[in-house]
Amino acid sequence: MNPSDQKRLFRELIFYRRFEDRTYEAYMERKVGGFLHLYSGQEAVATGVLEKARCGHDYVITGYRDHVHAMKAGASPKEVMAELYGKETGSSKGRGGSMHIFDPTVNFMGGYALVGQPFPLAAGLAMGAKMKGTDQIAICFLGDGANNQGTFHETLNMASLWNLPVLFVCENNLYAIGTVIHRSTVVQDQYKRVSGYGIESSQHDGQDIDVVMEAAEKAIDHVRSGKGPYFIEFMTYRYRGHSMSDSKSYRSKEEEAEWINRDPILIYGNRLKEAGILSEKEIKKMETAIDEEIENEIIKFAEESPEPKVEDLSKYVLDDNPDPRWIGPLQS
Amino acid sequence: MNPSDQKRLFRELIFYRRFEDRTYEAYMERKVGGFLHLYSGQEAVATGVLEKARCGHDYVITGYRDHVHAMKAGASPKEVMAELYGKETGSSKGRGGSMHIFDPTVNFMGGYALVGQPFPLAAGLAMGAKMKGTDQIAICFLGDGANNQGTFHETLNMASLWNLPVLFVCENNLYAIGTVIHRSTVVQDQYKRVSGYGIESSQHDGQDIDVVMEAAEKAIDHVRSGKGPYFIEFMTYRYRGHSMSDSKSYRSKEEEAEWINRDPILIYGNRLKEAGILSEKEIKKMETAIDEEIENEIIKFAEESPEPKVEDLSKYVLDDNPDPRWIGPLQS
Amino acid sequence: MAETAYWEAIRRAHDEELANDPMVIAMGEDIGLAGGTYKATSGLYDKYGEKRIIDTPISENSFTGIGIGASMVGVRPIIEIMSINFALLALDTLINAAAKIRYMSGGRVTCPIVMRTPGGTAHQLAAQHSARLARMFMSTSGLRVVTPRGPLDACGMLKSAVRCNDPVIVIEHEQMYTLKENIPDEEYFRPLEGAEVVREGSDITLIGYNYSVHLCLNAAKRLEKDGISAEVLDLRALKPLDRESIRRSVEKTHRFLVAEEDEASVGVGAEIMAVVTEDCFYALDAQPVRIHAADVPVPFNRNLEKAAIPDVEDVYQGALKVMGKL
Amino acid sequence: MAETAYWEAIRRAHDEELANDPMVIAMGEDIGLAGGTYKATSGLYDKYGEKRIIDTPISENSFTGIGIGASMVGVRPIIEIMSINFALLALDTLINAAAKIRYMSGGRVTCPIVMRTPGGTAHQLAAQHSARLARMFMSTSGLRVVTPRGPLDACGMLKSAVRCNDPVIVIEHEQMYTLKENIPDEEYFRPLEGAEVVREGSDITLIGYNYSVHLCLNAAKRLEKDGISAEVLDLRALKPLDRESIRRSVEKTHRFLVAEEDEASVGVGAEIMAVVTEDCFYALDAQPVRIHAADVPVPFNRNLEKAAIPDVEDVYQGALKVMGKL
Ligand SMILES: Cc1ncc(C[n+]2csc(CCOP(=O)(O)OP(=O)(O)O)c2C)c(N)n1
Ligand SMILES: Cc1ncc(C[n+]2csc(CCOP(=O)(O)OP(=O)(O)O)c2C)c(N)n1
Ligand SMILES: [Mg+2]
Ligand SMILES: [Mg+2]
Repeated sequence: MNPSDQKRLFRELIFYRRFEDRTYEAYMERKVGGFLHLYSGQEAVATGVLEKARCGHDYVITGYRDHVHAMKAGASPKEVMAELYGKETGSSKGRGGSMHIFDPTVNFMGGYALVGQPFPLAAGLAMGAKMKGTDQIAICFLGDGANNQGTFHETLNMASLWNLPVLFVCENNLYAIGTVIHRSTVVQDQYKRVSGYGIESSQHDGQDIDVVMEAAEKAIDHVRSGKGPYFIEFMTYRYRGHSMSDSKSYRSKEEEAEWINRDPILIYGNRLKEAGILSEKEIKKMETAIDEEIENEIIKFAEESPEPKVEDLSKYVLDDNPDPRWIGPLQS
Repeated sequence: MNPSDQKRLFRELIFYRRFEDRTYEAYMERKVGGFLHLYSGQEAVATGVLEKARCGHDYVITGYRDHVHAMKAGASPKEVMAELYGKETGSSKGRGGSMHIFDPTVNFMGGYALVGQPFPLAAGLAMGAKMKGTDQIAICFLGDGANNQGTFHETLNMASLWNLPVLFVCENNLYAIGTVIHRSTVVQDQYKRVSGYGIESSQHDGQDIDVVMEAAEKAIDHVRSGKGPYFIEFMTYRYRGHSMSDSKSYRSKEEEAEWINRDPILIYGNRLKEAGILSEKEIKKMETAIDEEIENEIIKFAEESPEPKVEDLSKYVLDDNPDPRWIGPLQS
Repeated sequence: MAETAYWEAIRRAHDEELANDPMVIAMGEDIGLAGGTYKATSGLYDKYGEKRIIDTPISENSFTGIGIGASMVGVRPIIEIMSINFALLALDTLINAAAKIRYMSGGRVTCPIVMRTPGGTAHQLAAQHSARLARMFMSTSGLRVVTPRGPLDACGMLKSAVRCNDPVIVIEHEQMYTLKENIPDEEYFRPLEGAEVVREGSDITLIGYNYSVHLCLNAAKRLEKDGISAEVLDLRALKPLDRESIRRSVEKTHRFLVAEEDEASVGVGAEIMAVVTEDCFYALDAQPVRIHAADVPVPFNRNLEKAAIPDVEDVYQGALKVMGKL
Repeated sequence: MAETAYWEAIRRAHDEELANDPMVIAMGEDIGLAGGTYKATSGLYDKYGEKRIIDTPISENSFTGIGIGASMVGVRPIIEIMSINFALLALDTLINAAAKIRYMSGGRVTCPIVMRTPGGTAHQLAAQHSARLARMFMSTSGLRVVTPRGPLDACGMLKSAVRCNDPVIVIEHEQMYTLKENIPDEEYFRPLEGAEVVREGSDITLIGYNYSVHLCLNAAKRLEKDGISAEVLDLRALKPLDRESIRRSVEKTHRFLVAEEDEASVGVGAEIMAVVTEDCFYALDAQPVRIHAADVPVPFNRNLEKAAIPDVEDVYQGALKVMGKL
């Protein structure tokens, strides 16, 4: 990777962190409502994996913790923020909110709130790609907790059986809300759980974006070259509570401190600094520019955008412009 | 095993075969209605496993192909047949039918029609035993197809996590209705599919009852001694169609012939004959006695038993004699 | 026109739509090589191959979800759930996903799946194989629900369902697969909306859907002998519901009953009662009646089963009651 | 008597029943160590230990099934489903198993489970976290369904549910957990059957359940200022339904509306309309009204959400309409 890409990537990591921080503030100011699940701490996973995917071409799908995945996949940060604000200009026209970002123009196929539901949807996207004969793949990001849902088992068997081009990315952050993994799951190395499906898998550090990218590249090649699904696990950690009302009483300050030592921005920043690619000063400048962009463009856009019209309440339930040949009504 | 037990066991195998054959006739005579799934060909599995269990004490549960499991667990053949006839004297008072035999007096906890549903129910029975502090175990018999249901994955994880005394017996007869196993399942050795749950497992010939008993004894010891769940797979074959309306077009006559060569009654009968424990003449006598028993006692009982009363239609929906302290109605 | 069985009509719809659009696929348990439990997909595996006629493992929630995911990117899957009882396993992907994705994406992503499934009692299949459940789908916004009463609709509505951009639930019936009717030889479609007056009458409207339309038609014949002219209205589509046709008929006859094979509580019949109350309460000249199953899990025993499930006699008696002749 | 929040009332019921019977357990996601999403089980893990307060993996269908299996052999599980939306994943074990096992075993095996779950919209939780779904359980024979409107019932009905031998679904509401009410200090039970007149009136009956009872009570206060005396009936139990109390009230006021937070189609309100039509059609002096949500998946945007979900104003306007004042 050349230095300018490395800088860009580093900027992205900071951008995503600041974006989430600013979202948190907006929530505290009651500009953003509903459930809000922030991605801080895990940025290297989505950023690194999708750096190696063909964003806009490949299908991407995930759970409710979806802002960063959407943006790295190509969704406009303005539209994502506007969605959190529930505005008509939002990615989902204000109908979905934080947990349900959609941008089919870049093949970001949504965030879903039902744990485990994206597994089959992802395999379906892959089936669609295969039927169309494209070289698209589907990438499904989900947490460790999701793997206990029956859909994991059912889908992995079918994805393997039908040799679907789907990459399952497990973001193992050790917790499902307040339940630590060993209290919910016997085999805690998630990549070992797929041996019952004949699927290749591996486990990697999720805090070092270079490690993530290297592993993701191999996995993506595997899937794109028609060798079938792949399951890749990254060990990571979320800094904040599960959603906004979480006291994090279930984990220790020591554990948190350990992981903050392995912060993805810190790790990558140090590497770039050591290699002489970036200076502390440049980083500061970058941060300032990002904050300004977020404030003056993104937040401004979200704040100033119009609310959906109440008279449009019933739009988008069914096809709003259906073909009368199929729909009718029956003439008698 | 002493010769008299061996004879008894051999008689049981023949009895179950004849019972199912007679059921088939009753169905053809339209005395028995609904779906009817016969167990012929697989007798050594349920008979062998339950021979090593403590029937009446351990909990047993299975799918819709449940007549033999119920009887070996201790249910009266008369009541099972009466149930198939839909009579008030049936195991489920005529309300359940062939797929839903229940006899809680011997801890046979039912046959269920939803593929995969007995997995969690079985783990629950085991949880109950554990809570009561008894040395009971739960034994769950299901087919190969059932293992593709999400409940398999979800339940095995929890059963292992909570160290429940449950034995999962997989009767791998290679087909789920008309779909041969390799067309539905990537990892066809079912015992290999449980490695993701930290559960011990093994695979055995299901046609030789001595093999079944030896394997079952070990597995049951494992479970009863508190070492957690065990998953045991038996390779077997059903002779008849899945249910009554099945032409078996999906499998070859050669395949069927091969398996009939490995008939459990044939194998065990030959062994007993070779060991001089039984003669051909004794076997014939046994068969005649069984046929007479089935005709003169079992079928007769079923035929002569009364139908449920139509005015009892709404009995058994809810507790028919509830305690007004909890139920009310509210006095206002 | 050719006399065609219900299952053949479904197969024909599959065949035509598979031939018409390479993105149409069919999926479900035993639908391919084995030809389908009710033969509704027989022959298609040989004709279209295993890539398009997909035998699935016994994994209802996920194979439905795979169909939904595929539909989001242009595939048009016809998903068979072998029996509506098993659909309870797939309600997460059907209701939490398919029915809501269009809305929560602001109309940007659609899920044009078709789910076909037989609901209803057959003969002595007992409690776990006799669910009817149309009500559960009818109560879910974001779904279309249709209930073809015979081969004409079975073929024509399934074809429309495949073309339509919304998720469509097609509820068939185990006892209707062998029912015969003349249907056009040339390609035709039947719309997914609109109730249909299948028999004109002036004294009372008998409202049915799916199998119960036939109970109503037979009851109407008996009523005719008593000098009562019964109109029979087939709802055809449960969602969206054609309230206008219900109103029109009730305002004409001033009396109605609604007959269904399901239990009463929070059923389709309840909704029809409510709709009439809302739309034409003052047009009613008599207290209407619901004909429905007993509020019990379906019993295995044949007499109990018969007692639990409504038949022509029940509809006939219900109509007499509405007419004040009882 | 002590003022108690809804969540505290639930916790107290757990605590008393756990203390009373060693076979009572609680299970669900995050209910133990983490104390439960709505604190309804907080402190119990420390008191009763991990064998009886069981944190489960995210496996709704199977942990519900495990509870059901255990209940068949003497355990009394209180199963929490964190949100009713997730209950769709557990309908196979709940509806195909728990609701039917008693019947199909001829009464020989029972499933005395309690499933507690919050239904309803909170604030901007969007389509996949705002389901209400009481209707789906109310339409299932073999289940009991109750909807405590406040702390008194929340504690007293949960205790009854634990003692009762049938599967009981307790539907709570995300917006009610902090609601307060005085409840007795000594142990008490509230029955699982019977509607309750929570406000007497003579001109119109406002029928509600769960959260909508509060909408009705508030609307009744406003109506009083207009000189309209509204009776408010809390259904309390949706299944079995107390038809007698409905009849009694409607025969007294001759007018009613039914208010619920769910969509209209095949909803609880439809059933109430049908029940009144069947039981006291001729007592009605005016066309009744259903107050309900819009027929849309719940939108995220707060204005749209507000527009989709009925409020006190809607109930008030509805009542005026029934009274002919609109
Ligand atoms: C089907 C379902 N069950 C439960 C929940 C509640 N819930 C939301 S997130 C979550 C934990 C998921 O953990 P994990 O998959 O590890 O993802 P993470 O939040 O750690 O990224 C739970 C239990 C839900 N949303 N959907
Ligand atoms: C949930 C569910 N899906 C589908 C079916 C229809 N069905 C009944 S038996 C069966 C095959 C089961 O195969 P297997 O588990 O191998 O058992 P076997 O019949 O071979 O003993 C299927 C698909 C069902 N009863 N329940
Ligand atoms: Mg996690
Ligand atoms: Mg099998």
